[in-house]
Amino acid sequence: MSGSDPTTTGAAAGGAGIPAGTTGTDASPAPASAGELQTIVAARRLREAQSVFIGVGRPSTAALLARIVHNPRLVLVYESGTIGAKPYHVPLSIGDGELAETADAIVSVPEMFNYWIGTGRIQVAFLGAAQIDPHANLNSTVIGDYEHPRTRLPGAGGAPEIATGCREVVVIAPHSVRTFVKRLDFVTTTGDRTTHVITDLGVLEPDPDTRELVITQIHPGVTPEQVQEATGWELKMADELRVTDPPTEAELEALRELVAR
Amino acid sequence: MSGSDPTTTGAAAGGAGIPAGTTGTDASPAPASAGELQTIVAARRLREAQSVFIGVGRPSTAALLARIVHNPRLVLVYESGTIGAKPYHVPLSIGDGELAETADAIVSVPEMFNYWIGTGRIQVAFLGAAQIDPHANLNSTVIGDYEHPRTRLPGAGGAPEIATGCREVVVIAPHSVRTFVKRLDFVTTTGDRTTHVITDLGVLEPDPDTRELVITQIHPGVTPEQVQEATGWELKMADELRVTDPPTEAELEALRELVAR
Amino acid sequence: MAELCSLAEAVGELVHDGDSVALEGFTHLIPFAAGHELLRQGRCELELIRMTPDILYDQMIGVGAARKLTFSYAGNPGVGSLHRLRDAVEHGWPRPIGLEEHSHAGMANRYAAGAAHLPFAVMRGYAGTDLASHTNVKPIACPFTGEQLMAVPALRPDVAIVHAQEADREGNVQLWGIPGVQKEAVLAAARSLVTVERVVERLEPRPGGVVIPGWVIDRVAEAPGGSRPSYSLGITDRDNDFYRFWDKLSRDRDEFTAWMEEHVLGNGVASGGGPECRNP
Amino acid sequence: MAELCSLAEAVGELVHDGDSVALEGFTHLIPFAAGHELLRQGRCELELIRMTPDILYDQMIGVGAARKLTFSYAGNPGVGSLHRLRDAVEHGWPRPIGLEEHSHAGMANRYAAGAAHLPFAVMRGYAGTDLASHTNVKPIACPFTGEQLMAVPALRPDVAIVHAQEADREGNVQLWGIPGVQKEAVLAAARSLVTVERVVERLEPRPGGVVIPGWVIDRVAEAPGGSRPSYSLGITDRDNDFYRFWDKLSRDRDEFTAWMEEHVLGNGVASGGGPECRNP
Repeated sequence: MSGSDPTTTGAAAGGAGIPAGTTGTDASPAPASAGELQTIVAARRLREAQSVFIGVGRPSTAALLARIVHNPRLVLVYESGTIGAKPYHVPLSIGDGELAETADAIVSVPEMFNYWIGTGRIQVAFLGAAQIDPHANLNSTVIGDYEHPRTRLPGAGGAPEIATGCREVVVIAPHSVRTFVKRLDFVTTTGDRTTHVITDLGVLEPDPDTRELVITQIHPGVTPEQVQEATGWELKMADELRVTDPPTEAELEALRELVAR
Repeated sequence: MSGSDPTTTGAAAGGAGIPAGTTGTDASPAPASAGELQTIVAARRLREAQSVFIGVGRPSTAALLARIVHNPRLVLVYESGTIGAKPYHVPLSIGDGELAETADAIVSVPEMFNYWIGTGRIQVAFLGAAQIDPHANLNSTVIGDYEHPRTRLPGAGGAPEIATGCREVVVIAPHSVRTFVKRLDFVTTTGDRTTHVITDLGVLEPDPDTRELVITQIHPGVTPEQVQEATGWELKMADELRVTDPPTEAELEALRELVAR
Repeated sequence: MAELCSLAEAVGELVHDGDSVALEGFTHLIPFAAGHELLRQGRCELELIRMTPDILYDQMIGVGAARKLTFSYAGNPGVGSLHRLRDAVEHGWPRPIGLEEHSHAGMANRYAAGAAHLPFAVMRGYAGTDLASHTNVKPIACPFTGEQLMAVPALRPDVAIVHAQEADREGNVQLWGIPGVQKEAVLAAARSLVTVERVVERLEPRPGGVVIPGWVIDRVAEAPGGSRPSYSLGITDRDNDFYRFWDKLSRDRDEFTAWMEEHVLGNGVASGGGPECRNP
Repeated sequence: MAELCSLAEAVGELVHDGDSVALEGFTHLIPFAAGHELLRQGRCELELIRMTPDILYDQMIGVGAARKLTFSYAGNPGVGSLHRLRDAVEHGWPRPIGLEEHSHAGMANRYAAGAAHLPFAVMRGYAGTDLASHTNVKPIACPFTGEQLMAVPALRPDVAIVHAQEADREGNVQLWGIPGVQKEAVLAAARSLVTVERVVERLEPRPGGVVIPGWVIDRVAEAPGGSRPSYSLGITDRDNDFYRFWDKLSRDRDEFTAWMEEHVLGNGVASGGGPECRNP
């Protein structure tokens, strides 16, 4: 559960949202929502991955989608101790029975963190957060003062050690000034290993030198101005701002079929 | 294996030895050998015990005998990770298949030492050694100088932490000046928790104040002089030196039946 | 040696006001029935300990039974916030609650150290976070390499309560599926209670089975359905609808109070298993 | 991702002269076939690591393949001494050997720290013994309670080799029965080889089954009977007679050498499984 964004965990795959990107043929289904596109873009990041650490919600949906469309050998690891889970349904919790029943191995939680997460064995981690700052540090603890919080969030969960233990971190977060803030109210998780931040508007990557997030890719139909407006600091743009490849029919159909299961 | 005396492990239950103690009836079988008596006396120490940690050889035989004659609920724990093993045969090694097949639970070796042995959960530990000193410290590492040993012994095994982790330690050792030495060549294991040393001649217990071993009990037919002669230091005798109850028919029969299996 | 007795007896004998109590369970096998029994017996001033406090702790905190929560992730898994916990933390209703929070890795290592009866554990973690300055951890250097790591203090709850699928008549317990930190919690605690779906003549070894011998458990109590709306793999299913229902119901103090009175606290009806505990 | 290949290929690719190699197995599942293959390929100057070196290491040390032994109990389980090891330590034959010795608890914690990629582990142990001053451990104080404990350095072998009952074609491995420290050894090592009794289409989950996923293993090689005279629970039995036979044979240098030449080193005959390896 810590591996997921508390603000997205309710909606398994994005559900409603502004349409963004289409498959462009007459026979095509309804255009992808922004949430669907975000999930599809996240799944693409797992094309070459050997293993991924995921929480519930969009990360889980993206990883399942990747197994269907791109990478059937992808190993899914959940902090509940299930290694190599192959759930047919998108799980509601990270401890659903289907994860245990389909896993290659199940280990205790201490073993999961000590032998598996902390050691760099897992290649990619998907994380969410309530707040993210320009260096991809994350807050999932409190909004406001720690002692007298305006909003008490669920807390760290596995995130701090997932973010330092897995080889690369991909953050999946909704793009808004509420989430993309200049200064975190609380640093729950550091952004040192973050390689991509995938939002419903585009993709950010850290500058190799400064480690500050740069928008490198925007989704079809999104403007750079929209992205800046949804970001709580002056966002750096890549020299060559790519446009996200629109979802293929295969991706969109597989995603919708997956969510409908 | 660390829990057993390397000098006794070859003989499962004592085998040959001077006769000592009889059951005293005409119909009785051959009188108990000193080794058999030692095993029987060790088994009696487990009458009230809930759990015992054992190595192979005489300790294992004694614990199995105790389960048959005195204490069917006694929990046997071996360092191989088998908890609640109920072997029918006296095992040759601490990792025999029968231990795994009859155990209530099997755990990894790290778990065995960290969660079970180190915590005082196991009530009694049976240990052996090549040398024992007046404070029940044990040597199972080397005879002679460490760098240039006269005899290289197997080493510590689990003994150091078994001796500090279990609630009480019972040492089972052959009584001879080779074993009962004034000064150890190497302190492998400390004697702080030792409550009894059971030999083929009698039983020693630490003085409550000085912690020095005192002979408190001798086996039938053994003289105090014999005990002193077999001990490498001036041995203190208890004011009231008890004589070991001779083996009952039930004990001796059960032991012989067990060893013959 | 574990004594088999009723849930009411077990809770009555083992748990005292003011105790630190770990009702563990990692999504799977959450001991709802035992937690509800604790509330019915009016236990209060508790320090509640759990890696993943969820609806059960939301209920216990919502009725004011807890003085403190020690945890690493307090959410309604897959759904959202724990509204009763938030109300206690944000507005002190029905009473303020102290928080001690860690990461999952920290809590897991704290339990493991507790199970080993060691005073602390060493890990790589908390580095660069604000957690380190808001909780009880201390830097420690490797005496061999000089590397800076983090020490976390052992967890040694007064009482651990976990749920499992089966026990035999000697009190040996077997659980399977996601094992969480339940074994560690039992071994770390001064006293322990395991509630089980059923008592069987003999534990049949199973794939993934984790056996906790009866001689390290204080009480075993039969509580069929005792993990609902969580689940006991192979016996009951997770009631995902209830988790979603709770998100709505628990937003309102009065609705929460009325629901608890009717379904948990009133007239001693066993909860967790019965239809009372389900989404109406 | 584990690559399935022959034992000879696996050993040839993974093990180099001078490596630290842990051929683990706690009485059960000792990788005899792999150790013999290592000797046939002439690997030398090895640091051999194992909690319980037994006959296999006695053989490897007896032919002079090891420069160092890191261990906690070096005996012939249930029988007595390792005569080849003693000859090497006491008389330097066929070459002197360095020793680094620990207690079992120390070695187990060293492996666990290695599997967690931590530089050290903390334990209560070695106190009052002469071991502490003859090996590599350091006192460490609990930063919370001040209690003095012992730190042991992590074990990170160059290569871990273990034996298991089964693997599937993806290289996922399952072993059952006494699990020892095999999982820790594989996870602690830079490279790893698992030999298995058989390759199956699909791993059937079993009681007590420990699964090591193929993606953390480098090579898997089929070696039926590869743990003999040790055993693979459910498939082969422990050859206790051979352990007793070894006690006699290994006392004499010439008899040992002739036996090794005939049964292990000569003409590439796979040992461990065949009748060659049994008490004649």
